[in-house]
This record gives sequence, C-alpha cells and structure tokens, in this order.
Amino acid sequence: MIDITDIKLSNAQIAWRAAQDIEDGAYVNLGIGFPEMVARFQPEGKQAIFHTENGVLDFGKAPAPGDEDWDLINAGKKAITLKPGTSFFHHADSFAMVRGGHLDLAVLGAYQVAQNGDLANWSTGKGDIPAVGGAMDLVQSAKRIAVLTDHVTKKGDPKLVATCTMPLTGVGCVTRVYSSLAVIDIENGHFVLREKVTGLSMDDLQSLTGAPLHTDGDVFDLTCPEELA
Amino acid sequence: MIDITDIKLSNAQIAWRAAQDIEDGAYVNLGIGFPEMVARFQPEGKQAIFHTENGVLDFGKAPAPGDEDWDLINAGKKAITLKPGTSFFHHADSFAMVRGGHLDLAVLGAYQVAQNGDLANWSTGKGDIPAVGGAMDLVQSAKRIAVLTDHVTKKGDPKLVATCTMPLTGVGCVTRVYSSLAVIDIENGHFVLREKVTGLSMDDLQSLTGAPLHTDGDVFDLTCPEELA
Amino acid sequence: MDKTIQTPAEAVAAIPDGATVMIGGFGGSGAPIELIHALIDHGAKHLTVVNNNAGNGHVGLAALIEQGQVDRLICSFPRSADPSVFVERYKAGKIALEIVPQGTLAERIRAGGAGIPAFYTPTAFGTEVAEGKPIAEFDGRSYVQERWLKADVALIKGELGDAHGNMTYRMAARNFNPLMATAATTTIAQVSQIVPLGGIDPEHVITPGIFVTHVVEVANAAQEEELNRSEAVYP
Amino acid sequence: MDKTIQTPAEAVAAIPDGATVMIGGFGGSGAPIELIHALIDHGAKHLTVVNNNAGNGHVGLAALIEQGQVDRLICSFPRSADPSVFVERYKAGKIALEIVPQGTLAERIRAGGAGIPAFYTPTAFGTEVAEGKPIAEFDGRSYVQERWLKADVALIKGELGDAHGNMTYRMAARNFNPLMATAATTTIAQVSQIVPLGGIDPEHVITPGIFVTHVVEVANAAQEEELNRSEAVYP
Repeated sequence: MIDITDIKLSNAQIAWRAAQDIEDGAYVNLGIGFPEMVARFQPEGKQAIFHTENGVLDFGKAPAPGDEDWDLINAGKKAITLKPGTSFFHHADSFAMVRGGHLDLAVLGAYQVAQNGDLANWSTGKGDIPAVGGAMDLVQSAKRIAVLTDHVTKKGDPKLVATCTMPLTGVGCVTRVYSSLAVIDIENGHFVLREKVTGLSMDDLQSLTGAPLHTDGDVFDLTCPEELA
Repeated sequence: MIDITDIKLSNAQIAWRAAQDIEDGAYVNLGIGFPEMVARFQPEGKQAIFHTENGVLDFGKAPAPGDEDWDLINAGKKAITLKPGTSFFHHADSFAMVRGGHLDLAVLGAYQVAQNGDLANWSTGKGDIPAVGGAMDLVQSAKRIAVLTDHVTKKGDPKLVATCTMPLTGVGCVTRVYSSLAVIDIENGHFVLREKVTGLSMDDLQSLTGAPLHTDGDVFDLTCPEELA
Repeated sequence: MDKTIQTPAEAVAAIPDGATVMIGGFGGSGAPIELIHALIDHGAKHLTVVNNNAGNGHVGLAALIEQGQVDRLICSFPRSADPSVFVERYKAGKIALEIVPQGTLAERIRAGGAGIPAFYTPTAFGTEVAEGKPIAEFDGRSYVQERWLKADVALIKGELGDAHGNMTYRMAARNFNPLMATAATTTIAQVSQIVPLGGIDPEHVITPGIFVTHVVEVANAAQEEELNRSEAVYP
Repeated sequence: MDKTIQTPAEAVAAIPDGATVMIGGFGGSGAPIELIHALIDHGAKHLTVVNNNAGNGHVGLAALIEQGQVDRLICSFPRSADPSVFVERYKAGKIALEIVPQGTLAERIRAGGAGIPAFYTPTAFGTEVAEGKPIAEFDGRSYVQERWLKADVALIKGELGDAHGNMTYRMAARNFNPLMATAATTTIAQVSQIVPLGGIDPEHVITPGIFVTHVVEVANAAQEEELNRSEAVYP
C-alpha cells in the first residue's frame, strides 16, 4: 500500500478547498463536525449564507467562550451568533427550505461514497444506535451535495467505492467529493477526477479508489495553503 | 301549499338563534354573507373567537365607514378591525387551522342539505362560473358544521332533501341546520327535529321538508326576538 | 449579495411568454399592483396565472387578463365586486379556468415550495372537484390526492424588505404571498420600504431571504380597492 | 376565556398513563424543562414521546426516560453530549425507538396539525428507513409516503404568551415547538412571561391561540445546557 501520510491533505485543507467553490450569496448547509470548518475559509468577497436545520438562516460565527446563548445554536448544538440579516423559523419551514430545493449546497461527511453518487454516512450497520438527524433530508434535496472525507479509511480501505456496503443515507445524491487526495465529481454513474494532490500518480490514486477514476479534460493539481497542513 | 310568510323567521332571527348555541371561547368561521350576521348576536358572556380564511384570528367588528383599511379584511373582502388578541398568519397556516380540525364551528349557507349531511352550496350546476372559495375545506374539517337557510326555496321547494341534486360541497358534513322554520340536527343519516316555529304543525313542517323528520325526545318552540323579525 | 432592483419594469423584464406566474394577494389586499402593471407594460403573453381570485375592475390582475396576456387561470374564487373582465373572456372561451378549493390551493403552493410532490386532503372528497383524482383511505376516512403547484415566477407584495430578501407583510395582506415566495423559480417582491440589512428583527421575519430573488421598493403602493373605487383603468 | 394556569403541576395533572406526548425543543434549546419535570412528579407511565432527540444528562427528557416513564421514543437523533440514560435503557430493551429523518419528523407533525393524513417526500428513498413504506413516482422521481403524527399532549416552551394562548418564541428555541402546538389534542405551553391580551403585536404572533390549551408562566426557566454543565440531576 502506498504511504500517503506525507501527501494527504489535512481536514482544514480539505475544508479550505471546498470553501473556494462556494459562490457569493450561495445558501449552504454545513453538516455537524468536520464540514462546519468550511465556514472559516470563505474567500474574500464571497459571502455564503448559512442555514442550520434547527431554524436559523444567515447566522454568524461562534461567540467567544462565555458569551454563548443556548437558545442560539446550530444543528450541532454549538453556539452561534446573530448578524444583520439573520432570521428564525420553525422546523417545518426549515426543512421546506431543504426539501424544496432552496439550498445551493449541502456539505457532509461520509463513510462511503459510491460511483453512482450513493452516500452512506449515518450508520455503520454494526448494531450501533441509529441516528439520522437531517442528513437524509439534505442529501435528497439540496442542489449540490459535497462530501468532505479522507480518501481511505484508517485501515486503508477505499471510501470511494463501486457500491456502498453500509446503510445508505441517500441514493445518487453526491455531486462532488473533496477527499484528502483529490477532487472528484460524480457524473453519469462515474467518478470523474478533477484535481489530485501533487506527488501522487494516477495509478496510485486509482489503487486507493474502489471504482474506476475517469477523466474528462485536464486533471489539475490540488493545492491548498501550507499553513493549514 | 302552506303560507309560511307570517311565521317564518327573518335572516336576523335565524342568525340570532345560531348565535345562542356558540360556547364562550369557541373558534368559529362564519361564511360570506348571511352567516356573517351571527357575529352580531353573541350572547352576553359568550365570546366566540372568529377565524377568517385569509389569515386573521380573533378580529373585531366592521369599522365605521371611512375608517376601513383594505389590508384588514375578511374572506368576504369586507373591512374588519383589530382587537386585543388578534393574530395574522398566511393562507397555509390558516387552512391548517381549518383542515386540522381546530375550528369548533363553521357556519355556512346552503342551496340544499341532505338527510345524510351532504351539503350543496357552491354551484347551481346550471353553467354558472364555478367558484368554491374555502367552503369545501371548511365543511370537511370543522368540528361542527351549521347551515343557515330558508327552509324552502323561493319557489317553495324543500332545501332539506333526501338526496342533493345540486353539485356537492361536502359529503356527510352538516351537523345542524338553522332554517327559517326549524332547528334540525343531522344524526345517523336522519333529520332530527329539535325546534320548530310556533303556529306550524308537525305535518305542515314535514310537507315542506324533502325527507322524513325524526324526533328524539321533545320538540321545542323555536322563539327568537321579535324586534329582529 | 444585493437582491434589490430599482424599478418594477426591471424586475419583471425577464418574464417570458408562456410562463406560469403566481400573483399574491386575496382580492386586493396584498396584490402587487405595480408589479402586475409592469408585467402588462412588459407584455409577456400566454401566461398561466395562479391567484386566489380572477381580478376586480380594470386594474391589477383584471387588467392583465383584459390585455389578453393570460391563457389560463388557477384560482379558488373567480368572483369579485366587478369580475366582468374575467367573465367576458371566460364565456368567450378565451381563458381556461382551473378551480381549486382555497385551502387546497394554499397547500398545493406550500407543497411546491416545500418539495412535497403530493399530499392527501379531506377537502372536496365526494365532489366533482375531486373527479379523476386518486382517492385513498387512511384510518377509515377517504382522502383526495392533490399535487404540488410550482411556478416560474412569483409576484408578491410585502411591507419591509432588505437586501438579502428578508420580508414582512402588512396585516391580512400576508395571505398567499409568503407561500408563493417559496414555490417559484424566481420570486419578485415589491415592498413598501427597503430597510438596511438588520433592519428587520430576526424574530419578525416572515419570509426569509432564501425564498426571494429580487426586491423592489414601491413606496405608497396602490391599493386595488381604492383604485376600483376611483374607477381606475390600466393602462 | 382565560387559558392561563398557575403551575406546571396543575398544567400536566390530567396526562394519563399511555399518552403520546410531544415535547418541544432541539437538544436543550426550547425544551420545556419545568413541564417535563412536572410530568415526572405527576408520574404518568407507558408514555410514547416525540422529540428530536433522546435527552442529555439527567434532567428534562433524559430524566423522564430515567424514571422509566417512557416506553417508546420517536426521534431523529438519539445522541447528545451525554445520552447514557437513553442508551442504557435502549440496550436493555426497555425502550422502543422509531428513527425518523428530521425533516420528515417535522413535516409529519405539521401534517398532523394541518389535517394531512399522508404526504410524499424524497427523503429516505432507497434507504432502510423507508423500508415497508409505500413508494410512488411523480414526474419521474420516486418518493416515500409518510403519515401524519399526532399526540394526546404537547409540552412546549415559548417566550411570551397571553390569556388566549398567542405565543412567541426565543431565537432558535422555536424549532419544533410551534409545530407540536398544532398536532396535539391538548397543548400545554410554558412561557417566560404572560402578557396582557394585546401585549403581542398581531404581526409577531408565531403560534395563534387556537393551537394552545393551557399557558403557564415559568419566569427564569431552566436551560438544559446550563443544568447539564452544573451536572444537575432530576428529581
């Protein structure tokens, strides 16, 4: 197996890369945990508007410790802040935004992503207590579904697979994967490689991927700020 | 045919009689036109709360001429007023109140009411331009559906019938009829006579009614304030 | 991001022939008269219009119909103090009419905005309005299946608006406006006043900006009822 | 008409064993802690509870579960900082769990309040959560049929309330509360302050009084997050 320790991106770098693609004024939902990090890296002049399932739109970043108001939280139950333009609404209206296709982008983590866009990210299927939250709603309805993920599991198994073996969160829903090694679109049932980290050959990347990597035009270098490594 | 000119109730008297049955705190929708008159005759100490389809709850009576605000109207497009307790909401929430069974009572007019509770009140079926408004929603969902009506048509034909011949507004929905001659409940597919105007025999009332009148206990005199005649 | 636009004319300029256009309001209250009149000036034809009513007098929706721009109307109640414009065209076979019970109309629009392709309602069961629609029984009662309603464009009227499209409404002028905002590809809102971002309390926002594409300020907007009392005609 | 009631204990006194109880809140925000604790004191058992989560620590919903009063939980996300009470009872087979995607949970509750017995959603199509549910195709896409959710009682938390039951909420503490208010036979609301009738601007009412049965003032209501940070245990 190829040692990717030195070339793979940090989570911060993956989040940074994903943030570069978000248009000014895009309505975006960031999943709990790692995806929330995307908000930190919005490019100058591109202001996304963030939605959280529990009924807040256009909110600000986390407050300073000690300044939390626990009635002002995000879906991860972390404290957030108001900013000019914030609005509150109930859960049915919040998911009307989701299900009605009003979000431009949802960013989630993954256990597995299949080449047809199937996503498994809610249950390992090993008898853990099921907990789905809002993920199944988000993945079927946002205009674009981006996944942030390590390219392989801790054991080195591909997370980008031919067919998901873990319980599905949604079918055919993922549009782009930002992995620790590559940026990959999902088009017509195929993984289409757009960018890969420098120092990794095509063959090596393919060997770490569970389904064929297609190309469609140039494959660019995936470069991220060094200070985030 | 019996001449009922001198014994039949006026519309105001019918509305008065209907108003006497409304409990304090009941949520009530009054149909456009004649049923709106019910609001005038609420008994002392019994304060109903009125709902209008276009998104106002707990509103007050008509403003003085010249004081109208045309953003503050009822479903009949007549001006209403605010009172302490008023709230505004959109049309989907308004009909969630209706369809969800939150109204205690809806009061409507009728072309025909059948003994099984079917109501025809939206179309004569004679090629007029159809216009249904909120009636079909109201009649299927309010807890009680009261009809205010003349007992017979202008031609003298019964409006309380065995089976409606005009296009239906709702099936099996009417619970009580306040007619110009009687108060009649609809129970188990039958007209059950509760009150009739004095000076009208049972046989005469039956002859003006298109289906058998049942009784279940006493039939009381239907008396209304003379000054409303 | 700035969703404000300078004039009603600019706001409606991209509406194509054949578009489905939801128009807010219940009778005259909440009717976006200036946007409708701009649409008349713009001239888009063969429109399908969704509104609760069918216009009154010779302004607003009635004027749009009178100009021959509307091929089809989806509404609950095509009556008004003066429905003559609609009645005439309807009787002449020049405009198609789909009658929808008012609560079903509201819920179909909400469903369109909320990504619910179909739902069941007790409304209209057993009536001719339900003819041809699927019927299903739940817990022993029969219900009618109704489909979502979406539009290419919604023309709505609010009270306050900001550059992100957050909006409030004025009293009963709210009615269908917030629903239609959610159900159209492009939602164009006229508001009495554009306020700075943050000028609307987050607790008081009725339509969050995500549902709004363009906001145009129309101070002292016309009230359909007043126009009709003065026997106004547009254009 | 006066819907105000003096204490949480009186407000919950009529809740019977076996009731289905919706409890508002998302995690701790909007959770009606005092009403839940009154329900613990009241002692009703064999409850089915509908909540987004499954409790945190040893207060509020977690405490209700810990007391063995909940036989069944319908929720989207039974995880929290400290879900140990639920986890233990679940693994011991003492509490049944129905997992519902969060948006579907919200919409099922809204449907219960709005008289919609069933609706279709794209959510969960093709997943094990949709197994056994009717599937239908609309416009070439497959959807899952979901049923309404109703309750005997809703326990909710608001900010302002009046004697007619009109209510507002505080920031993200709104969440499921206004929906649950509509879907229960009896809705019991605790509010931070009861104001005179007319004390809430008609434009700012979020829950109109028609949906509320009882209102009880709980000034300085406990915040679940703060209780858990101080390692509180109830009772």
